[in-house]
Amino acid sequence: MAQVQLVILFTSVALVVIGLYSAIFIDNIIKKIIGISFIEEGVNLFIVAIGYKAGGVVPILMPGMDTSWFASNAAYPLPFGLVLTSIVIGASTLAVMLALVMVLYRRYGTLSTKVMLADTSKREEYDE
Amino acid sequence: MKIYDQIFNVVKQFRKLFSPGPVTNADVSGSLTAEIFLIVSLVLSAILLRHVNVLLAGIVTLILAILLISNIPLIPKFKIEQEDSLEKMLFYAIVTLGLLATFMYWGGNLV
Amino acid sequence: MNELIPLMVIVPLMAALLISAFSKLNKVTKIFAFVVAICLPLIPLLSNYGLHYFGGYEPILDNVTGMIYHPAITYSFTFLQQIFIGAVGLLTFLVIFIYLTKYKKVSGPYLFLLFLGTAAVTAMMLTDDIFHMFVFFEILALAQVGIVAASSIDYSYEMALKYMVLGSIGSPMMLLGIGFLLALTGSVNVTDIAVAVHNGLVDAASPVFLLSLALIFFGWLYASGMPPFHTIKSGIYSKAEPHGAALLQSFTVISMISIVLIMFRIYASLPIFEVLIVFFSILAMILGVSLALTQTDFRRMIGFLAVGELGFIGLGIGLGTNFSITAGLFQALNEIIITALLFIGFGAIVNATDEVDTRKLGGLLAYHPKVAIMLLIGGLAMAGVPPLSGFQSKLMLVQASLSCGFPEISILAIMVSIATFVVFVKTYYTMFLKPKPNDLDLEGKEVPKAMIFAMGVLLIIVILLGIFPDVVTGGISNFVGGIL
Amino acid sequence: MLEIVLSIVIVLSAILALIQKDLLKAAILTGFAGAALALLFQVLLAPDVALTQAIVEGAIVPIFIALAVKKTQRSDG
Repeated sequence: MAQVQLVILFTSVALVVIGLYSAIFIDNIIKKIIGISFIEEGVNLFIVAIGYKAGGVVPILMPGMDTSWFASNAAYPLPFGLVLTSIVIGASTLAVMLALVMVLYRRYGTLSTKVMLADTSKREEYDE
Repeated sequence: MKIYDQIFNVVKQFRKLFSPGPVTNADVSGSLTAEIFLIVSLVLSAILLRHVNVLLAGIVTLILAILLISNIPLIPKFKIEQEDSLEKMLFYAIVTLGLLATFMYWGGNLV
Repeated sequence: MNELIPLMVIVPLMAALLISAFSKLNKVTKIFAFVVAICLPLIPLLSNYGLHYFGGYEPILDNVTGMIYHPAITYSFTFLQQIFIGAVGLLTFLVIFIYLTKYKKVSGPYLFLLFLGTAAVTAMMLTDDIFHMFVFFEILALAQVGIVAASSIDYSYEMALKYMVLGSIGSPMMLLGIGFLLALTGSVNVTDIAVAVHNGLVDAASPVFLLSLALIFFGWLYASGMPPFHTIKSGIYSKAEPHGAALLQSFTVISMISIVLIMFRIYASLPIFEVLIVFFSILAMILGVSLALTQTDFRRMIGFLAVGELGFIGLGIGLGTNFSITAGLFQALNEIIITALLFIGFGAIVNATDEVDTRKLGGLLAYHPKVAIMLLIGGLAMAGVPPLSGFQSKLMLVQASLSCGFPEISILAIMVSIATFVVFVKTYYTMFLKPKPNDLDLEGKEVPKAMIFAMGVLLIIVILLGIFPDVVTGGISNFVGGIL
Repeated sequence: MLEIVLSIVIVLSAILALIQKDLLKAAILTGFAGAALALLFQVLLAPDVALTQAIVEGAIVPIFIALAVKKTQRSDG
């Protein structure tokens, strides 16, 4: 029933809030990236919940199904298609971020954001 | 004489802004221009509030002008808040997101 | 010839994939990249205006409600798309030309990223489908990060990672806003959503609709580098190779106007929308220019100036009349070309001196007079000096804000122009006119010929647009009349 | 009922992943959250999304994170 969508809504809000919290307050860069990926998961969950229909069926037209019955009972498939793309994009973004972290770790020897991603504009000038 | 001393102190504080390295006269004049530009443009954009309420615009403009002028040099403070560290960027981004969402959800119809 | 419309995206995309697959063959890659780069500005010029439905699914008329639905991803190609895609295509051609002549051994992945970015902005400009735009927006972000990380400048990896982390907050928020719109209307086609909003099927005053505006707006701020993202945007410009930065800023401008036009079509009935855009544009102008005044690294300075100029585009769109939106879009076209000219010109100086700090430079006028003169004209165009193209668009913006009843905005725009002029003159003086420092060694270092050629081409466009602005503004005005 | 259990599992494992001192455990807990999310998608009538989610977020992403942890350092600090 509508209770399902309410539960999903709370879950996705919780995931987004966890992500935003970790973006500000967590110092370790790998954990920060894990936390930020939860934002994307929460958003995906919300979009899937849009297409959900209480008491409906999976939106695949099986042989032998009545078309008009199917049209009024199947879940709305458009959001599902969007989320498929979005999951893959999120994973590739995460992979690129982790690759950059691996390169930067070799230079700094630490995973702390305060050291690794601090202000660089002062450091690069007027040596030599 | 007092305002002259104040401006002189401002120029002294710019040295920290450009350290390490020398401070050239072009840089100092640029920073002074930025200082004046910042004050004038912020006060000028506060006048835009007159489309909401004339009295409010007058009060806000006066308070903003007094605050900004009594707090010079502004540019060093401004620059520290807008440096390249990820912490500050993330902080301001999320604060903006929170303000934007809160304002739009409850106050989007007021304008 | 409407078959050419999808080719505008497919050609650079296929070229990107083929180049990265066959990057071992150096000579073949070079010739292939050059041929594709020539094709990029030509395809939009040859194509006819029209619509393209992917898969051939034509719009469906619903007999019960009398409304038209668009089941296919739709590309619409009009005069506006033509000039902007043409401009980006030309810029891509020049950048790839500079890159191919600069290095003997070309890197396949770098060319892949350049073509991928071009394909992504082209699709964002053409598409009429808000989720399709989001997908290409994410691809564009990945391409931008790649271009920054591929440069050999110090601390470019740090800047790329910062941009990615901020982006992975900005773009899910935009996706959430798109999700709200999808929940309200059941469609991701912008035309369908706009029709639903205008016909009252969606309650325009409902908090969910307003929240979707807030979230998509936040994504737009990230895409365009308005505050609070102005530091990171200027940072990635300064950490990319100069020709890469010239392309990056054009990507930013195009993604900015394509998202804002979609937002305008959906949310124009809300008064708060225009207030938000004007507020953030004024903030971008003030912060961008005042920070540019205090920079000593001239690449960073141009980066902040580019962000400040974006405020003018936003201002034109935020005022909301036909004339002001035309002015804003014309300013966007000018900014793409002028900022690219400045990035390439200052990049030539970096090439010739290996130095980015203005305090260590001086007396370059005697060594590189051609670059100096072209940079001077470019800087004057950006500041808005007649008869160059920046003057025409800024004059239109000032007139538009005066006729809307906002004289303060006109004064502010003129002040920002003057401050831009100050920034430019200060940097120009310290780099070209002041006596040469003793420890600066300039002997035997030449500016690449390809960079001078690229600057010359861009300069001709700047002067032509300044003298004949009607060529562009008439067509843009017709387009704007269509969406108002 | 199932969706409530799954929601609690997702949120708990997300929070636990972020308070771990050992980054490898954090990676495994991320995979746990992803897999639970995949099951939740199945409950929400989206089997195709659930399949993709189970492969990408349940398997590939934790492996990426574990690889990154192996190349850098395992403890948080």
